[in-house]
Amino acid sequence: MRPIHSKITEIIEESPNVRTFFFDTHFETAIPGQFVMVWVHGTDEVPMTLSGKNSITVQKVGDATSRMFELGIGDHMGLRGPFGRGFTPPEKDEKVLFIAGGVGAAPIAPLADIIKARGIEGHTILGSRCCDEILFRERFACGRVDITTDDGSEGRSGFVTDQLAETDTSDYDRIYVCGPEIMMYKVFEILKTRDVHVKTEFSLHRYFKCGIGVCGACSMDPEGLRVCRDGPVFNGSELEGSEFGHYERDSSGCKCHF
Amino acid sequence: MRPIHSKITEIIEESPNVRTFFFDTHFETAIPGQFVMVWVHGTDEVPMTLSGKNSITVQKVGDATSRMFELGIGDHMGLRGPFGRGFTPPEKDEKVLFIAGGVGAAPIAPLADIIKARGIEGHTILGSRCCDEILFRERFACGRVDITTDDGSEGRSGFVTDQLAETDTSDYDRIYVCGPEIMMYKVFEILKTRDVHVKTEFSLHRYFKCGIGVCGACSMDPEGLRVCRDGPVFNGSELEGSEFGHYERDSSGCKCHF
Amino acid sequence: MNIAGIELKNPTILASGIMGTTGAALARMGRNGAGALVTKSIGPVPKKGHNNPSMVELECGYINAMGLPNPSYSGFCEEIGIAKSKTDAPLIASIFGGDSAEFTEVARGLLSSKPDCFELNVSCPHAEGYGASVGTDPDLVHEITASVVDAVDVPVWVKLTPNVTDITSIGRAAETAGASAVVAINTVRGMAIDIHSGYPILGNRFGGLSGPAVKPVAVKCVYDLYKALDVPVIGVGGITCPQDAIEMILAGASAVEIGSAVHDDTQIFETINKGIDAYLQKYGYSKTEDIAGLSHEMI
Amino acid sequence: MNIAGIELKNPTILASGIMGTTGAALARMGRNGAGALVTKSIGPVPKKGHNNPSMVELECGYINAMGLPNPSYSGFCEEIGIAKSKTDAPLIASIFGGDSAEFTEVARGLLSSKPDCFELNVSCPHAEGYGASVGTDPDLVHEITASVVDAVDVPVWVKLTPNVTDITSIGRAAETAGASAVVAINTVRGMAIDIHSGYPILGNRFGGLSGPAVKPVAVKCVYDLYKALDVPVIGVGGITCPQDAIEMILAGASAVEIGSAVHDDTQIFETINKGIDAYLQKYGYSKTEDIAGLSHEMI
Repeated sequence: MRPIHSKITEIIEESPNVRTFFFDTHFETAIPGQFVMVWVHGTDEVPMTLSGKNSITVQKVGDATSRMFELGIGDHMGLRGPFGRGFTPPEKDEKVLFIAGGVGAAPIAPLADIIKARGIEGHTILGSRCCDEILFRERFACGRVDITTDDGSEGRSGFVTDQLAETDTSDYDRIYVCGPEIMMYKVFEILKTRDVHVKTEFSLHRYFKCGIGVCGACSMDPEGLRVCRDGPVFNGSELEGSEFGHYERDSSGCKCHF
Repeated sequence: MRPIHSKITEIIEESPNVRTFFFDTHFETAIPGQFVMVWVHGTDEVPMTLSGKNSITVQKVGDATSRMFELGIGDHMGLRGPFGRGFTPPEKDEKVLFIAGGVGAAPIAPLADIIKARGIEGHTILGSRCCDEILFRERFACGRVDITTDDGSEGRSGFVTDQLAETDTSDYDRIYVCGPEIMMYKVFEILKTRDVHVKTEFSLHRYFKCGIGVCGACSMDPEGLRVCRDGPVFNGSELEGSEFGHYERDSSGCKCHF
Repeated sequence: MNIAGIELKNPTILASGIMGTTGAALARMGRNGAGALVTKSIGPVPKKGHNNPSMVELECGYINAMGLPNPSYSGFCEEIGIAKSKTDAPLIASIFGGDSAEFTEVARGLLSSKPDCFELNVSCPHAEGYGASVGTDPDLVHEITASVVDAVDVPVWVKLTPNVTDITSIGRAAETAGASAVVAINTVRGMAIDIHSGYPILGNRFGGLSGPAVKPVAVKCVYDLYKALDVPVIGVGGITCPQDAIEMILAGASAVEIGSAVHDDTQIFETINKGIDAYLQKYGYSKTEDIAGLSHEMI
Repeated sequence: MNIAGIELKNPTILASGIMGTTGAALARMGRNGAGALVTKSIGPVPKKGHNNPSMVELECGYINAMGLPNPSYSGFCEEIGIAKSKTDAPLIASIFGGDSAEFTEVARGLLSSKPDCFELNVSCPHAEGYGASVGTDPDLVHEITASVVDAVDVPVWVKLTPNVTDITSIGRAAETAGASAVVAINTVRGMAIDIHSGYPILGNRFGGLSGPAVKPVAVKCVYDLYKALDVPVIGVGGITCPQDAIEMILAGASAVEIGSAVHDDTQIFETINKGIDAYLQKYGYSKTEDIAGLSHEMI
C-alpha cells in the first residue's frame, strides 16, 4: 500500500517530550500492538505502534520525531499500516497484568481500553522517570495501578522491576510488557525465574527499513524472526536465548550492544 | 487473460472443408454469438465464434485454419475468451427466425439449442452450397427448417435470400442472421425494406488484431464501432448507413470492397 | 491549454496505436472526451504487421507486438480528413520510417490532410529497422527530428523509448533538433511464454509491455526528462485513473496520453479529466499547468 | 543440481536484498527450502543506506531504494559463518564496490568466511557510484569481473541491470571476463509520487521496481541472454508462483532467484519447488535442466 495522506486533527502534549497525534485516518481493523510506518515528508519514515485507532504517541528522539514536533493541527503525515503481529487479547475470565515503562505505555493502552470495555480487570505497573511523564494513567484505570518513578516524585521510587519483584504473578493468565529493552529484559528475567514468561508478551523495537518483512533488517538472532512482521509482539518463549536484551542492529546492520 | 491451453477431445468432420473441434475447456458463461481467439501455436491466432460451450466450427480458409486441420485429438490450441457481445436471446413468448448461410450456422446453432431447451419455436432458413455442406440441420430442429442449396442438390435451389423473399417476416419478434457478408447485407436490405431490420441481429466478421477492443483494427465506419468488442453481434439499426455490406479492411488497414 | 505548440481541449490525449486505425475510431475517442488524438503510426508503404497473437492481457498490463500495421501515408490521408471533420480535437499524426528520408516522405505525404502535429515514433520496441531500432541512437534521433521539423510547418513531438541506458540523452537530441515536445514512454521491452505449449505468446515472440506494470517506469522517465529538458514532456504509460494522471503531471508531464486503459473504459478521458479538475479544486489550483513538475519542488 | 559451478539443492535461490542482512535470517530461508542463499550486497565500508521510506508496495509490485546498507565485509564475515553453520544451502555472497579494486577488496575480505560463490552487484539502480553506475558500461563490467574472478577460487556470478539499451552486451562482457553465470534482472528504474503531498514516496526519490510488474521484462532479458551467451543464466524478477518460475526457465533460466515474493509467503521456495516438480512430472520431464530454454525451440 501507498502511504495514506493523513491530516493531524488533534495534538495532546502528554509530557514535554511526548505528544499524541490524532489523525483523520482511522485504522479500524488494527489490533493493539500493531504499528504504522509514519512518513514525515522530506525527512524520514519511522515505525510507531498505534496508541489508538487513529493516534500515535511519540517521544522526541531523532530527526523524524523532531520534525513531527514542528507540525501542527491541519498538517499531514503519510501512514502505512496496520502492520505486524499485535498482542493476543485476553479471554473473558483471564487475569491480566500490564507492565509499561515510559512511552512503552502507548502500545499497551489500546489493550487496556479493550479489557476495560469488556469488563475484565487489569492490574498495571506503570513506570516513568518522574511524575510529569506518567503516560495514560487514566486509560489503565481498569484495576489497580502501581506507579513507579525513577525520582520518586510519585508512587514508588524506583523501577517497574522493583514493583514487579514484590508482585505475585502466579495468578495472572497474561502479562503484557512494553518499555525500553533493558527494562523489558529485566522483566523477562524475573518472569523466567518464576517460569511464567510463556504467559508474557513483549512489544519490541528494532531499526526497520522496509517495515513489511522483506529486507530482513530487523531480523533477530538466532531464528531470524522479523520484528516488523513476525512481531513486533513476541511471546516470552520466542525470545528465550535470542538477542533480546543483549544487542540490536543499526541501520547498516552492525550490532549495537545494550 | 493468457490463452488457456486446451486439448482437442473430439473432431467432427461436418463437410470436406468444415470441422468442429471440441476442447477440454468449457466456456460455461459464454453467450451465443460470443467468440474466442484461437491460437494455433507457431502459426497465427484467429477469432472463432463458439459453436458450443466447448467447440468451434472451422472452415478451412487460411494459414491458421489449414494448420488446425492438421491437428488431431489430443493436440492443443490456446483459447482466449469468451469475448465480445453475443446475441440477445428471445423472451419466452417471442417468435424467432434464424437465417444462416454456410459456416454462419455455427454462431447461431447455440441459440437454437437454447430456444429448443426453453420450448420456443424457431423457424430456420439454412443455406449452403450443396447438400453435403448443410451444417447443424439437426440443431435447428426447433421448428420449420427451409433448406436452400446453391446447386439445388437439396431443398430449394438458390440462396437464403430467395427463400426469405417469399417468407412473411411480419410475425417474427427476433431475426438472427449469420453468413457471408454479401448474403447478410442482402438479408439486411430485404428486412430494411420491410422495416423489420431493428428486430434483427447480425454476427459480423472483420480482421482482428488485438481482439479485445484496444487497437481499433476492426472499427467500422462511420461510428468507429469495434466488431471485436461492441460486436461481433450488431442490431440492424446499428448497421444502417455503415460500411456493412460495402467494404472491410485488411490487416494493414486498407479498405477492401465487397 | 496550449501545450508544445498545439491547443489541447484538455490534458488527456489518445495514445498512438489505440483506436487509431480509422478516422471514425479516432473521432469516436474525440467525442468521448480526448483532448487530442494520436493516430496509429503511419509509414511509407502498406504493412500488414506481425502475426497474431498481437496483444494479450497479462497479470499487470498488456503485452503487444502489432508490427506497425498501416495502409501507408497515401492510404491514411483520407482517415485523417475524416477524423478532423468529425471532431474538433487536434489530430496528431504518428509516423515512422527507417531513416530521416522515410520519415520526411511520410510527413510530407500526410501534410495535405492537415494534421495539427506530428509525433515521431522512434520507440516501438519490436519492429526491426524501425522504432527503437533508430530511437536508441541520439544522433539518428537528432537527424530524423531535424529533417521532419524542417519539412513541416506544424509542431513535431518525439516519442521516446524507455529501453535505453539514458533516456535524457535521447530527449536532448530531440530537443536540440527542434522538437516541440517529447513524449515518454513507449512500451517496455517484454515477453510472455505459455508454459503449457512452451511457445512465446506473441506472434512476434516478444513485444512491448504497457498498462499498470509500467507506470512507475514512465513516472521516472518523465521526472528525469522534465529536469533535463526545456520543452514540455507528455507523459504516457500505465495511466488508468485520475490519480495516475496526476502522478505523471506532478512528475513533470504537461499533458498525458492514455492507451491500454481504453480497454476497460472507452469513456476514460472524461473520467480522468473530471478527476484532475476535482484534484485541482481540492488543493486550490486553477489549472493543470500549476502542478506540472511540482514534485521537483518538494524536497 | 550443479549450476554454474555450485551444487544447488533445488532451482529456487533467495535473491539478494531479501532477508539477507543476518546469518540467522539467511539460515531461516535455507530451512524454508531455498536451493541457495544470496546475501545482502556487501561493500568496503559500513553504509547506512537511504532514508526511509525505502520500500513500498505499489499496485503491481514494489519499489525500493535501500541504498546498499551493510556492515562492510569485516562486519559481515561472522554472518556468513552463521548462515553456513545453520543450513546446508550454498551461500552466495553479493558484493559491490565503486571500481574493480573495491570489488576485489570486498571479495578477498569475505573469503575467510568461505562463501560458495560471489554475485557481483553491478546493477543496483539507485546507489550513486555503485551498482548500475558501473554496470551499464561493458568495459567496467569486464574489468571488475575479471579482477574478482582472478582474486577468488569460487565461481563468480554477475547480476545485470535491465536499464540498458542492450543487456546482452553487458552479459557478454561478464562472460568473456570469466563469470560462471549471469543473473538477470536487478530491479527496473522506477518512481512513485504521493499525489497528495507531492513528494516522491521513496527517501531516495526514485528506486527500483520489483514484483509482478517486471516479470515480462525479466523473461525477455533471460531469453535474450540465453541466446547470446554460453554460460548459464539465473532468472530473477517478479516470480511469485511455480508458473512464473517455469516461464523463466522456459525462457532460458537454469535456476531462478526469488525476492519480493517472500513478502507474501516465507515458504515460497517450497511452494515453487513442488510446483516445478509437478509440472515436470505432468509433461514427462525428469529434471529442470530438460526444460531450460525450451521456448527457443518452439517455432
